[in-house]
Amino acid sequence: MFADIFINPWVDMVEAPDFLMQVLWEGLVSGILYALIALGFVLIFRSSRIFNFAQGIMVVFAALTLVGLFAMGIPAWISVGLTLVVMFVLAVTIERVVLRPLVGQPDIILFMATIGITLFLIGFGETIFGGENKVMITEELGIPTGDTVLEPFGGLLILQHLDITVVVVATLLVLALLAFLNYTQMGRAIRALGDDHQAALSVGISLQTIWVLVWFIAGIIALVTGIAWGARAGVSFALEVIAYKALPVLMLGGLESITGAIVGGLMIGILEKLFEIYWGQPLLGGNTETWFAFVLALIVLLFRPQGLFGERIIERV
Amino acid sequence: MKDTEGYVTADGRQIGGTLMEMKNITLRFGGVVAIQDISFDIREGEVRAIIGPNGAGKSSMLNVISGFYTPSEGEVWYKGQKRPPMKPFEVARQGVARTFQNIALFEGMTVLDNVMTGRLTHMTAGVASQALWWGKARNEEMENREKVERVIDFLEIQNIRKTPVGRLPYGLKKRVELARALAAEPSLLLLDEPMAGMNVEEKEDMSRFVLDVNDEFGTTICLIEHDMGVVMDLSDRVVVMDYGKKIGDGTPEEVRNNQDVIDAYLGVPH
Amino acid sequence: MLYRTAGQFKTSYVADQALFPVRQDAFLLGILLVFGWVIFPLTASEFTFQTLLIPILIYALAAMGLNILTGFAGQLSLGTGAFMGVGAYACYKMVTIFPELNPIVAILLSGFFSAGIGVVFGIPSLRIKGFYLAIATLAAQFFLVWLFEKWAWLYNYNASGAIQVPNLEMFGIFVSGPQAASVTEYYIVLFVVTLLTILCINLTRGNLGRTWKATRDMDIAAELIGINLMKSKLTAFAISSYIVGVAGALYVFMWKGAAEPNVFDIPLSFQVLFIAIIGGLGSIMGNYLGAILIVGLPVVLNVIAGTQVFQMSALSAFILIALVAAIGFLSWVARSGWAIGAVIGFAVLTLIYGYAQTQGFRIDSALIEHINVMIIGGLIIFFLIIEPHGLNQLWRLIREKLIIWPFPH
Amino acid sequence: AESLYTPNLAYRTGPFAATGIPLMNGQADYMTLLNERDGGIGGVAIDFEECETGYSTEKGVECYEKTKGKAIVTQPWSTGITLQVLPKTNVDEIPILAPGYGFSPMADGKVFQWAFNVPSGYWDAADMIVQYLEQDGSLDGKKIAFLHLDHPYGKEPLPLLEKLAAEKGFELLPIPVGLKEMQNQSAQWLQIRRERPDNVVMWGWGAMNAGAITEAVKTKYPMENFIGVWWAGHDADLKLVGEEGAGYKSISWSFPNPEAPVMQEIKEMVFDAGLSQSNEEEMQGVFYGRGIVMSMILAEAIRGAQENFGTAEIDATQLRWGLENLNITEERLEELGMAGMVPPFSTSCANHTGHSGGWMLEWDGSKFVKVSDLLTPNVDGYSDLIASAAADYATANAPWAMNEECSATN
Amino acid sequence: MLDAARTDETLLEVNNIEVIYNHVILVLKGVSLTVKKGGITALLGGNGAGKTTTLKAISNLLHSERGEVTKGSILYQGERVQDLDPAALVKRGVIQVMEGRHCFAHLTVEENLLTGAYTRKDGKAAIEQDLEMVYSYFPRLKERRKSQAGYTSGGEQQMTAIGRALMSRPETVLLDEPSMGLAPQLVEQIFEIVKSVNENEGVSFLLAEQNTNVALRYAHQGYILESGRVVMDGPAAELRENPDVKEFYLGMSDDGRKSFRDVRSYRRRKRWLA
Ligand SMILES: Nc1ncnc2c1ncn2[C@@H]1O[C@H](COP(=O)(O)OP(=O)(O)OP(=O)(O)O)[C@@H](O)[C@H]1O
Ligand SMILES: Nc1ncnc2c1ncn2[C@@H]1O[C@H](COP(=O)(O)OP(=O)(O)OP(=O)(O)O)[C@@H](O)[C@H]1O
Ligand SMILES: [Mg+2]
Ligand SMILES: [Mg+2]
Repeated sequence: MFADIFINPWVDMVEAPDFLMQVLWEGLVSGILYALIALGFVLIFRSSRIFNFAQGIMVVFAALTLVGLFAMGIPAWISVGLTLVVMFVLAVTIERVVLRPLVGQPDIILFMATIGITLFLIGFGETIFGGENKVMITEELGIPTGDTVLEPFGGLLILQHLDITVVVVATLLVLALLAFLNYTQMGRAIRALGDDHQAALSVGISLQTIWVLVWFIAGIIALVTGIAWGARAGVSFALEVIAYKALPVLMLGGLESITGAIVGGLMIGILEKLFEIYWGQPLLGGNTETWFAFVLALIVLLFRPQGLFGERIIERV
Repeated sequence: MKDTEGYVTADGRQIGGTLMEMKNITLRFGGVVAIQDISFDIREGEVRAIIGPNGAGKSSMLNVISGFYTPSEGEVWYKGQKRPPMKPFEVARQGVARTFQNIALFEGMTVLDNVMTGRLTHMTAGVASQALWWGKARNEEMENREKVERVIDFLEIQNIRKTPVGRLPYGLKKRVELARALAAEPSLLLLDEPMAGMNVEEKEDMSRFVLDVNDEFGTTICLIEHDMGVVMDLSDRVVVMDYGKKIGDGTPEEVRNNQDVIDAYLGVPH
Repeated sequence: MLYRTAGQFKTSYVADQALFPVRQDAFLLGILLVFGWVIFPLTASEFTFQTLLIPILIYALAAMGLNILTGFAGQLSLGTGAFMGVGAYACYKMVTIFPELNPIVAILLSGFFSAGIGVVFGIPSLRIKGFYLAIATLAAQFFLVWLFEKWAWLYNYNASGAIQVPNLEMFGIFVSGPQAASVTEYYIVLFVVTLLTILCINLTRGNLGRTWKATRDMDIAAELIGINLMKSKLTAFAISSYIVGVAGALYVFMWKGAAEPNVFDIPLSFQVLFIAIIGGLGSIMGNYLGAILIVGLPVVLNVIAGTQVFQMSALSAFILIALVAAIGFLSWVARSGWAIGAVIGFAVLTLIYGYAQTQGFRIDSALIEHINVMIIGGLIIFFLIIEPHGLNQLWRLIREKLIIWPFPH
Repeated sequence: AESLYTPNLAYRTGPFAATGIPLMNGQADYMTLLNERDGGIGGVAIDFEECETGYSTEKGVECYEKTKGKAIVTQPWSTGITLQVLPKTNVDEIPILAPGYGFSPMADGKVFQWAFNVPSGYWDAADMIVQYLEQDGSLDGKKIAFLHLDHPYGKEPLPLLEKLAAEKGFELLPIPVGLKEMQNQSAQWLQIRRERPDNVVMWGWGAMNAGAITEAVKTKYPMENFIGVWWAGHDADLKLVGEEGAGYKSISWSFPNPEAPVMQEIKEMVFDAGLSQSNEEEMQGVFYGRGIVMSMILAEAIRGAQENFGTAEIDATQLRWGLENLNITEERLEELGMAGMVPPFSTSCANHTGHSGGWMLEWDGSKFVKVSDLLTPNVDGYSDLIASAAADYATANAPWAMNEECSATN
Repeated sequence: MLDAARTDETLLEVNNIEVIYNHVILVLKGVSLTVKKGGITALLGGNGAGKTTTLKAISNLLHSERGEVTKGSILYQGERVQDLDPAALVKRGVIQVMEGRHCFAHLTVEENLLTGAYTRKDGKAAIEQDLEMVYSYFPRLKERRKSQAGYTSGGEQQMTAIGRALMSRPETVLLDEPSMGLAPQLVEQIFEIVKSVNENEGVSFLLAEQNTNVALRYAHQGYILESGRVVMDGPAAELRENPDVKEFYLGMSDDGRKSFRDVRSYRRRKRWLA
């Protein structure tokens, strides 16, 4: 028993380094994918303290819109453009119908409202697009498919071109967001808004504009995420559950932090894969990925209640 | 250095021995030194004021006394004993009650419930008794309710008893906060700017409350206030802080004429 | 003037602490109790028992448990489903290990297991707050459901991995399992729910309730006035999980009859959270209102969708009256043009749909379901906007208005 | 009644809708055909109403309660819902028709007098898959991974597979896929890569299948060693990977035959008349065809009952007789214009499954083709298992009404 | 005192407004007032009189507290502004400093100040210059510029909030209780700053204050609010001399100021309205 827990896994890792590398790579890619969803959350949370549960369904919605438009015979890139328009309209609608009347309400109420949005979008999306699984238009968008096979240590390491693309795109997206938040007037306003709605209003920061903007950016991120996930597993409403995976990522990284989303995503992606492969499957009957991330996040939070990169919780009287 | 005898105030009240003593307190937050090597004592029955410019560390000092901050260095002596590191709620249970600079009432509860929370430390009924609303829980509730009603009466907030505090104007909230602290029947009452945001008339009322508490219940009071009129009139002794250091300590008269204090805080002799 | 409080003076604290200081409230409650204990059981059909009465009570109970934790003590929990699961599995194990155990006792005991687990997962709340705390409850949620799946002992090594409620007797009557009559199950549920509701009301209006509320409203201040936060939070976790666990046991034993692990997964937690929030955080009665809305509405919508609206003139008249009432009510209470518009829009759509039905138009069940989901999502938003503090607050507002009626202020 | 009410607890929404829709369409279209062409069965129209469950057990039970008053049959459409309504139907006396799913021991008609999982159950499927694998030589010492949904459905065949593993000497490696991990199976496939099993057998549903198939392609697992149960043989899932999926197999008790006369009739009288929710592509697929077979089984049972009892308006008990006395022969299939779409089978009072057997289908890159002769399960090998599991169930649910008149032989 | 700075041009006009919170709580029962361009107008009154509510009604911040203006009108430079959103109002030059130091806790002091310039389009240099100006008014802020505002003391937060408002180069500032919780020196200093901004930059102020004494010394015009109604108004100098004001707001009786210790009986507040 002792050996199974503390020794054998390490031996396994050393004995098959190519396999370990594959595990790490898969972990990295899933981590990036989790982080992508988490990014959308973070942005919205930052600007409004809204814990946007609808991010997951926005991913599905964006991907379905894209595929649906393409199926109507519209060229791929024009479909992307039109999807962005749809996401913008969605942002405006959400701001107008849901957020504006709820300004200043407690966090949990807004959280609940986003669950309402989620349900609405599920019903609405299924009405329009139907429940069938759809194929993401990967090739039409010029996203490389196929793979590169490396042979480190005489073993086998398969790198999907799609995954490499995702990693690159995600990195660029994060850098852009970081620059936007920290070095622009708008970015500062977004952060201010997160601290105190009333005060932000009083200095002339327009909630409406910023919220629409932020939700639109979250929509763009959702589209990127949707393409990435859809290319791997097809596009259907079942994708919605991956939103849950973003929650521990967020908490681990810190709800307000872009860097946190990425670091948290990578940590969780890689560690949960390692745990599942080397401990979970042999010892616990597998499928530990359903909870590992949450427990990991919980343990980290016990030491840093605001997550790794979250804003320190200011407690004063 | 301890004279347990106490002293007699200008208006003839007898002040007792040392109730609380702060010895060489230093408090740091990362690089910021909020309090630097401050010592002073609070005697039984007196009204002790802490004054000083904004950011001097007054509230921090109050937080040290009530256990919210643990001093980086120094000791706190209470009722003749050195206080070990303890949680704020344990400090409160030793008879230290307080109000807050930025009102900290329980916004979702009514005034009555808020004041009742002040009596929590005096109530001990078990969960079962409470769930059945029978026996000890019920009796306790009634007894304490009566005490609370007396405080409510004293502070003249009867008519808003059942109002949720979220709806109250600022001044009344301050009064409710005082009521909550009083309900605990503390031996030491800490007031952080109890009269901020009030007009003269209301300050007069509040002053009366403070003095009456001190008179009637013999409660020791330590207060922070920026209104010099109030401080000079109400307090028996005053500590003056500036940039975390103590720059003066003494009767209002002495402090008023202390050149350091004038330079740092008062501006012109008052 | 209907709701006059004038002339009802309190002369003692005891009277003032009474549960229903206003006579009209006590009267209303009496009516509700008569309906619950006598009229419904006598008149309800099997379908009503199984899809409305029993689930509404059980969900209301679960929401009440959650409300203790989230609404009163301010600790957000997204793990209700799993704690219900703990109650259900505990009850299942108890009745299979001790077949002689009285089912009601077993149900009431099973809550203690979830209370224990609840406290364990509540410990992080001492350090972790707000949404971050949700992670602790989510960890419980996912871990426990995984455990229900993996730990075969829990489901007695059934091939299907599901727990199946055996037929249990009490005084010669089947009270659970397929042989039990719905009305028996209903009475048991009603009994347990009534009992726990009374206990909850007492707890929340007393000392513990104040401790919780203080912790919720401002934990730092609470600690500084002498509240032991650890005790306050952990009792909230324990009592909340107890109630939730009992609700879970009822859920499986008195309603579903069987359950597989993923029944207790996060959608259930959300369902209960909806009820608690729509009903009103920090209220007891709200849970019932919320359950009626969230559980009852889809059923009613489905029934309406399946009936030929215009052939049933009574129903269409009812819709019209409800429409007028709703508009009048909203303009009176909420003064929100937005809300009134939404109601009119909804009613118009219903009427169009009804008309279309008479013309032979039938939409398929999937579309109805999609629309239902949309409507429920929309309603959640709608109610949050009308009154973020829930149906209970809405009711209070109506009361306040009734008290001053016919004067506007 | 002017119609026979045979509600279907369908799911066209939720995470499993993708696989549910073609099946529901097939079922509904066949009944529509009967109504349009023959005015129903025996002169009474069939009211094939759908009650939407979204694959949620809770909604399923609600649907059951809502429909059970008038219904002569209930079609619960998910193993979870089946398990839940199974004890209720025994009290309410309504037959459950669960073609190709549900609880395998339901084959024991003596115990489960109201439940039918015709024409083949999950244990049949597992047995046939093992038989097929054996065709290439003994399984002794081989390793077979069992990739399954971590859900009652996915665990259904485990008892039988374990038994077969012991008998035939292969190593069984169960690999669960969580409901939330359906689309993210890289850990499972890494495990498969590490363990290098000779075969992977999949019990997947909904989004899990597409996830597994794409992941298998990605990790370059040899497709020809990958076999799914009949619910894991959906054309749309394979179209995701197209050519790269060639070689993937799925056992099936049905086979689409777009040329069959019945298909032509549906096309003309239902689809072209705008009475169908399906589309041309879907109608070519395995699942749509299977839906048609399912409705055919129900229709045949109704017809049999009508003839036996001499009344067109049969009730639930009479339908149970019909379901217990199905006899679908080659000739009958020919008459129905459905030759080759399902193997012939018959049921009896004691045998509620029929154990029709099935074919191994293989994805050739664009569609499924038959690659085996008719395989028939070796039911004798596990009739004990069926009987004991059924008996356990009855004990656990005592008092449990049984059909004592049946002799226990299958 | 400063009557010279007064003009007769009306900048802001509030006509008979009524405000209801939460659909039922009537707080303002018909308040009217005018703010003259270039003047300092004080809004006085006890706790809960409705000062904050009046200011929020003007700056349109009531909405998020579930309050609404149900009657009356608010005109800024002759235009109805009730239906504008707060941001639009800031663009027109009306900015509010809220009661209770609403700072952005996680932003540094300097970032807080910079958010004040959010609506400005006149370039970095000008903003930089104004930042220096604010620092020259409040040197303490310069020392703490890099700390997160949440960790600064109450007084520092108050200065940050006022400085932030000035950063928007406003035309009119609505100041809610600027003196609350400030050291006496600082109170004078802040009013001096108000005065100099008013005189040098021509900014008009509407300030709600409890500290009647100071307020009336610096204001040109005053309004006294009680229970949601204006009970008295007039030039500040006149109000200062009014015996009622003297007694109830300035704490002076005929024989001068009394010690707080000597007020042996509770004052019964005189009600202008029953
Ligand atoms: N938790 C904390 N973390 C970091 N710095 C702190 C913290 N608490 C207080 N400080 C700093 O300590 C100093 C003293 O603060 P304190 O609140 O005690 O001042 P004060 O004397 O009460 O001032 P005021 O009269 O304005 O309320 C301030 O500079 C403040 O920024
Ligand atoms: N959000 C709210 N909901 C309900 N009532 C409110 C709300 N805000 C204020 N009130 C009520 O409105 C009245 C006026 O409050 P307001 O804050 O405007 O007074 P004020 O004159 O600014 O007092 P103070 O000097 O204490 O700040 C008070 O009686 C208060 O109870
Ligand atoms: Mg302070
Ligand atoms: Mg105010």
